[in-house]
Amino acid sequence: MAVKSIKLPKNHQALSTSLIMLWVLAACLPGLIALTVFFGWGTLINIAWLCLWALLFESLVLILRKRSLSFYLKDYSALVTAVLLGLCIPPSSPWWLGITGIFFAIVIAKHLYGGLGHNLFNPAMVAYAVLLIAFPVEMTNWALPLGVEQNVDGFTGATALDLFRNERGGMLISEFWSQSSFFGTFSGIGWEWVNFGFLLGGLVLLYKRIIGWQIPLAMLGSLLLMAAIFYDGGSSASGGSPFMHLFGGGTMLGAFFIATDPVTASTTPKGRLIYGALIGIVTYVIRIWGAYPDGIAFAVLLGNFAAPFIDYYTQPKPIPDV
Amino acid sequence: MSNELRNSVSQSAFKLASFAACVGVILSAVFALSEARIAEQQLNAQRQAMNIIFPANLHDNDFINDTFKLDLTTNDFNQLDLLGLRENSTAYIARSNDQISGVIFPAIARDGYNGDINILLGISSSGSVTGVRVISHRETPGLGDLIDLRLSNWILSFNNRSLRNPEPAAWTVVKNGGEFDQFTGATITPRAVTAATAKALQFFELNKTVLLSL
Amino acid sequence: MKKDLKNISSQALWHNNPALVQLLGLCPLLAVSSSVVNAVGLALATIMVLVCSNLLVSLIRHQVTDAIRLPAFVLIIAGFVTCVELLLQAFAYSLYLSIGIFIPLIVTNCAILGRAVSFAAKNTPLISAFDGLMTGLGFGLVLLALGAVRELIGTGALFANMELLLPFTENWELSILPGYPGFLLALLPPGAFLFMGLLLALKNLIDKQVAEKDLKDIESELGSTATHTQN
Amino acid sequence: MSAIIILLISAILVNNFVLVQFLGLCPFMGSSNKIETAIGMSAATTFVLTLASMVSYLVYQYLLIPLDIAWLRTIAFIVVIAALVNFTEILMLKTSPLLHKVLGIFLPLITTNCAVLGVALLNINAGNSFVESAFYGFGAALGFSLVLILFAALREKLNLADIPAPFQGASIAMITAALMSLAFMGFTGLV
Repeated sequence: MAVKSIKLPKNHQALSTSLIMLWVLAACLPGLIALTVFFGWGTLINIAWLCLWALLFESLVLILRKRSLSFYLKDYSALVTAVLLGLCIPPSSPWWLGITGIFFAIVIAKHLYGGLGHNLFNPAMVAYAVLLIAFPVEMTNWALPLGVEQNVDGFTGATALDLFRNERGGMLISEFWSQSSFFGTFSGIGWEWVNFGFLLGGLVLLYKRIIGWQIPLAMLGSLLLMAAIFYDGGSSASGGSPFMHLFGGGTMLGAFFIATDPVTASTTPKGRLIYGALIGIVTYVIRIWGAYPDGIAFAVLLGNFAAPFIDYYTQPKPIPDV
Repeated sequence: MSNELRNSVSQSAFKLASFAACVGVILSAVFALSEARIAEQQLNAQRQAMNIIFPANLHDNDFINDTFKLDLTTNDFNQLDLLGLRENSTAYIARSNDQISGVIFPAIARDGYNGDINILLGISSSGSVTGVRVISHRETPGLGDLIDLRLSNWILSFNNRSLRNPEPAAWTVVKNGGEFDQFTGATITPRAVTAATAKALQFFELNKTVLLSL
Repeated sequence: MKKDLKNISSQALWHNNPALVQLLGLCPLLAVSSSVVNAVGLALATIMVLVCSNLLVSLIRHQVTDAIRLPAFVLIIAGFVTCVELLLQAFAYSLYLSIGIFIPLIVTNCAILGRAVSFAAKNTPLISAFDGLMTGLGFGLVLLALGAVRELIGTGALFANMELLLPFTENWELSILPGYPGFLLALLPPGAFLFMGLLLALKNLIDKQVAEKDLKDIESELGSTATHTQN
Repeated sequence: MSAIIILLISAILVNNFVLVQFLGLCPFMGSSNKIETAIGMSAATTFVLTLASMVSYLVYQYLLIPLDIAWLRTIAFIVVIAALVNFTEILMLKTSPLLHKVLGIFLPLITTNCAVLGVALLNINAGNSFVESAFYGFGAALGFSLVLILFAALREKLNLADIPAPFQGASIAMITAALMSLAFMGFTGLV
């Protein structure tokens, strides 16, 4: 039953799908600008490189499946996937990293399931998780943010969340904060503004009604709640401050651009709240207790995994006639 | 009818039991034939692992049978907590010409990225490391697991080191001003193993007289 | 007779392959296929159990009544598995350490019980043993293929540590792709599922190619299923 | 107490039986086509797995060890499991015919579920106590159930997808399991 209510934009409204995708791309701009300002041109180069390969792989699959190239390429969904992945991988990543990632996104996660509208898992996040597991060294090697001198504390490339997880030892939060030159006012230097940019873009998408409010609200809310519960004033055993979690790592990008993907998210209103909350909680759990510094990608994949089940039990009654 | 049924049931049961007995007999025969060899193989594997930690040219005894207990409940040793052990463990003595040439004992680095890292190390009577091996760990694949000799030679960098070589301040990873390499992308794991090795050396130093007169 | 043997072989190795078609024994297949040496070790163990159990089941097939069929067969299989376990410990201890827990699990490999019930219980000993051999080979070849692909893509090399199994293969390790950064995912659980999925697809593809010979037919068929789902 | 919770988290998420340890794959592929079937299978498996975990511990500690025949454990466990499944079926038929009607068809399948034998062996390898064994078995079953039921829901969605011909059927199910396993890798290091 649940499945029937999923929108299959491709079949019904090709034009507006492409328009939606263009809006999503536009909404990425503030965050992208912040990334470029703080971490250099790497992200832009990544995005261009990934877009090229995304179109190549997409065309290749379409040709193999004897589908119309122009019809499917026009919906820009491959470009959105490429841009989202480009925003997630480190600016200085080697050339083959992006190709491997976009291959998993476009070919495995999307087209093996029949293309846009059918994929069960968010392609960009599948690619990110594959890369993180297969190439953890390359994937955790970030460029230094603007304003942090090379070798200040001997760290040549880790994100603030990384440092928080790895280098804190038993310090009080305030102690660690003031000691590390990687932290700004309320989160990692640069990351505050990157997240702010994505928040801005997300609000535009909300305003244009391209995404619903339930998923971002539930996800950010549950993350905030978890962070608040385990912050306990910043003792040596606590997790990071709620602000650090909201404005650190990929939180805002995940909440507004990734978790809201209409194809892989839950489709019922109540289901979306549960789905968002699940992602927020799992993100926090992985960030604080797991082995990987940022849990957004895994949390979204687990959300995707649970979405059909959530839909199954949150179907509004009466069930519409099929 | 019921008689017949009972007959067939008892017949089946009898047949099954005789099958079981046959299987049992055959298996017992195979077991009897292989038992000695299995025990030998197990000992060999253990010996081989320990010979890597404590090279054969430094000892001439069979340390599998030359052991002592690291008992957490007694005060046999000074500062046994330096080893980070969670339960009573066995340690081994290496002898050369009936003189103790070193000891082999387990230790745990409790501050690994994902919890405990169990190591086994050999220390010669002069107080230098003869070898360290990671027995089990849960570090992140591709990052922290390079402490495993199968994946990198890093763990060999402790060979022939001692408490004064390098100086105590340098007994950590390069990133923290020490002498031992960290891995790209991972500091915690190598730092934890380095610290555990240094602490094990301290433990040896503190208990040298006891350990060398066992 | 000859035709029978040929039929058994082609069924077991391809058309009705226990791993690729019946999807039996997936647990050890996926768990142990991270390298060629593990794959070969488990394949040999499985073949040995299959041949022996098929032979014995066939020998005693007239004594076994319906009532005790399953328990008797399970007993026989478990017995041989224990034998293999003991022998492996005695003669290839380091291999035993690396594929350890999956040896006892051969007992629950449904392919073995399946062959005992559906074939060996109805056929003469020799042909049953042959069936066991072929079924085991069919399973083993899939295991080997998966192991080789995962080891090659995961590490860029093949046949590492073969000496664990056969002492004379000390220097068999082949670096196929020097300087390859390694693709850790292939060695981890997701990689096992992924490459198994791709292997299944490859078999489907080959079957289709063989059946239709004509690529065009396949594509038009693809097109029709696509419109079918859209409606 | 916290040790038990860690054991449960480990069995359910970090070392999930199906997605990480590859145990119980046959029923996972076989009975995940409908959510109702998956739930029935989960309930039956949870029951048998927990019970088998406890009984095999007792058999090992109080029968095999004293008799010095630990090497016969594979045979002993498979016999215990088969007997247990049989016994459960009879008991269910006597006490609750309804339950038997719902779960009965799954019970015979469980004998050849390698997760049951697997949990018995893993308990022994890990040196778990009786209580730990019981909880480990229960946790493993919960992990199996969680993944089975979620996968069943996913599969209903999959049935409507326009999957390329060679990948239809078992192939795409495997690839989906790969992506699920990928998601579960995120739990690495939790305990």
